[in-house]
Amino acid sequence: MKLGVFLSEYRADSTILQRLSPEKLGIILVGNGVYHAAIKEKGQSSQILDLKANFYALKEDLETRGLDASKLDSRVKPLSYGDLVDLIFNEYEKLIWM
Amino acid sequence: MKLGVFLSEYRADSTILQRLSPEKLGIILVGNGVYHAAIKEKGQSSQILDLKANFYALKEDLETRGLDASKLDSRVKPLSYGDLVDLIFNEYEKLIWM
Amino acid sequence: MADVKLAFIVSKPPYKSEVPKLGATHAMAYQTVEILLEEGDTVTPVLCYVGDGVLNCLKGQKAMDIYGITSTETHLKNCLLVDLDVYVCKEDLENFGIQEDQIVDAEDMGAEKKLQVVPFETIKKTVEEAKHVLYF
Amino acid sequence: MADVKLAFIVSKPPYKSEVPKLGATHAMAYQTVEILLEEGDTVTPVLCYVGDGVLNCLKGQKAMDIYGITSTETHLKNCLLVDLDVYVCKEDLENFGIQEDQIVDAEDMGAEKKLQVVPFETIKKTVEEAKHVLYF
Amino acid sequence: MGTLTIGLFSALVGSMNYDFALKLAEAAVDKGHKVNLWFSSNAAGSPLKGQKHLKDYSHGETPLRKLIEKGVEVCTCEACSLARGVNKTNAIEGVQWSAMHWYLAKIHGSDRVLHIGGE
Amino acid sequence: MGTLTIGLFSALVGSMNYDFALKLAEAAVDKGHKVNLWFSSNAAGSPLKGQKHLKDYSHGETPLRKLIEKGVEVCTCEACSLARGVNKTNAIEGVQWSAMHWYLAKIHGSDRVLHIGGE
Repeated sequence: MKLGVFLSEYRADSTILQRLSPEKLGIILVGNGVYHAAIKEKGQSSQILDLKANFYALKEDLETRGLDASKLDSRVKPLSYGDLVDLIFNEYEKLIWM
Repeated sequence: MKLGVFLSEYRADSTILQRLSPEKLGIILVGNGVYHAAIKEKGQSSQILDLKANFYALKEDLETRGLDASKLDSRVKPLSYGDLVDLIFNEYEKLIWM
Repeated sequence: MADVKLAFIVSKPPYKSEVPKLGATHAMAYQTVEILLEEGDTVTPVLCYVGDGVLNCLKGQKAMDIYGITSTETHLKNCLLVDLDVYVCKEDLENFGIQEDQIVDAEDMGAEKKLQVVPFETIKKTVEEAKHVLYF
Repeated sequence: MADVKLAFIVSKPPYKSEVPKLGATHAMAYQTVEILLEEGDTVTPVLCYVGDGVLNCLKGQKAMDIYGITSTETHLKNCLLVDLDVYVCKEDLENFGIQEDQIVDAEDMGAEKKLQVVPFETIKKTVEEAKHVLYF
Repeated sequence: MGTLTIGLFSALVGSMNYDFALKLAEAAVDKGHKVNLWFSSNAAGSPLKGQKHLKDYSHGETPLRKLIEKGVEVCTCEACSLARGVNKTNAIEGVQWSAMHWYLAKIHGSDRVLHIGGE
Repeated sequence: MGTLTIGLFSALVGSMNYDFALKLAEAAVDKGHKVNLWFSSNAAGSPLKGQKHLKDYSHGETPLRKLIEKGVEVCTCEACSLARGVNKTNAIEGVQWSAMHWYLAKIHGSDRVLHIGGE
């Protein structure tokens, strides 16, 4: 299963993702989910980034929040709305918004 | 400080309450906050109930959710909307909804 | 002519948000969708309660008496009456110590169908077999 | 003739909810409240950012360019321009590794007032001294 | 008898915070207290009149009109309502229209304030 | 080129999920895809016409009309809208009115479905 997950919150319960353990998992950080890509707490990156997945963060939502798209955690790839459309149609068959 | 806190969610970050540590703290469980009074996880009561506080749960919101107001954790006192009005005016000076 | 399988996953407790209720009502709509589809096309949703979502399934909800709105329990009964498959995650029920006799049934309305308490593995398989997932 | 002190506590990050923004705009309204009060009566809010709420204070927010809506940064600048006391919790900024030069100022608009980075103890005292608390 | 001001930020339908606020206001008025009710954020969409009372949904119009009759002062944030398409011509009669300072002024004269800021 | 159906449950103003959904719909249409947009829950309050465009608030009416012009099919849950006081006479023209099966029927014919159930 190729599952694309939109994570739109900073404090979200994402245990369902480990439980579903899809073969291919893409985590697309949007809305306040983008803090996972750009903010550390006590020097530690978000645990979300430890999941076995491809990570993306919406540039527009980073910039809205004063976060620098060029200074993300190295595991996260910034993308635009246009890139997101291609990602949805080309890489992932099922989508979840959480 | 006499602080009355309305807790309306089941998964809420309530660390602010420990940080504020008021002399008198009342925690009024309303909405989905009432699960703290009636539901255990892995046999354990909610950690909220370990705070040094007086606990109340709104009967109407318990019954709405199929929870039995007569089977609450012994630390929690069920009350009605009418009781709540008296509590607000007589027991607590400042109110927080979270 | 095709059947499209959908997984509806409800993960939030009832009432604090309209969303869990709408999981049930949107799934129920499968019953009338044929009027908008080509001959022979169908949609088959499976409604799955996981995590805190299993709290939707407690019986005895008095939302109508108290707040004048249809309870989530009534929506679940209606799901059973229209023969929808409704799964409730066994492990999550156990986590809350909820027994099977505490969850909604529609026996009083003459439904034979029941909520099906299933291991998460079954819900995972439902998601894998579905063409689309709707996460409530 | 009385002054009523209010503590506005913003604990949520910006944009995922309108609520944190409304903390700033409601606090700012103290400036015009006298038209509705008796002579000599005043309201004095202190706007406090704690927990994830300190993320509201990051500068460089491009909400207007991208989504066409006023940024939380702009609202904060307006608060400083109307001489409101705005506290940002020191411990919570440190938790996120946010430096003082990364938080909003209104120097470009000629404001002398700045966001005040204070220990939580100061915010606690603000809550204790306030007559009412508004938790956003 | 005291004065309670409730600030409500939640939408008419959804979280049931709206139902809570209206029930609390009624309980307080019935005990002889004075109640003020301020709508901002998504609650500012709720003064729209002509709400159809369907049993699957929380309903605001009827209880709100009843509260106003009982002397509860209800006011909506004008800008918040206008942005949502609600204006004086399509709104429930008796709801007041003002800016955020109305809320602060009512708070000034209140014994208790319950600010329901959740969405 | 594919078909994307977006189900949107969030209010016009607040979470910015609404802004996200409209921007994603536009980006998909501009790349030649077919897009369907379903409003339920608090999004069903958003077809109300006459929204004043104030810069402090998310605005839906203008971008929504533009999407409809570009061929996006937009439909609101009739019961959800009526409960909120929005009906065919005060709604934005071009928005369709139907029951929840509209959404399921569109999903049947879609390559991708993004169900934005958050509030």
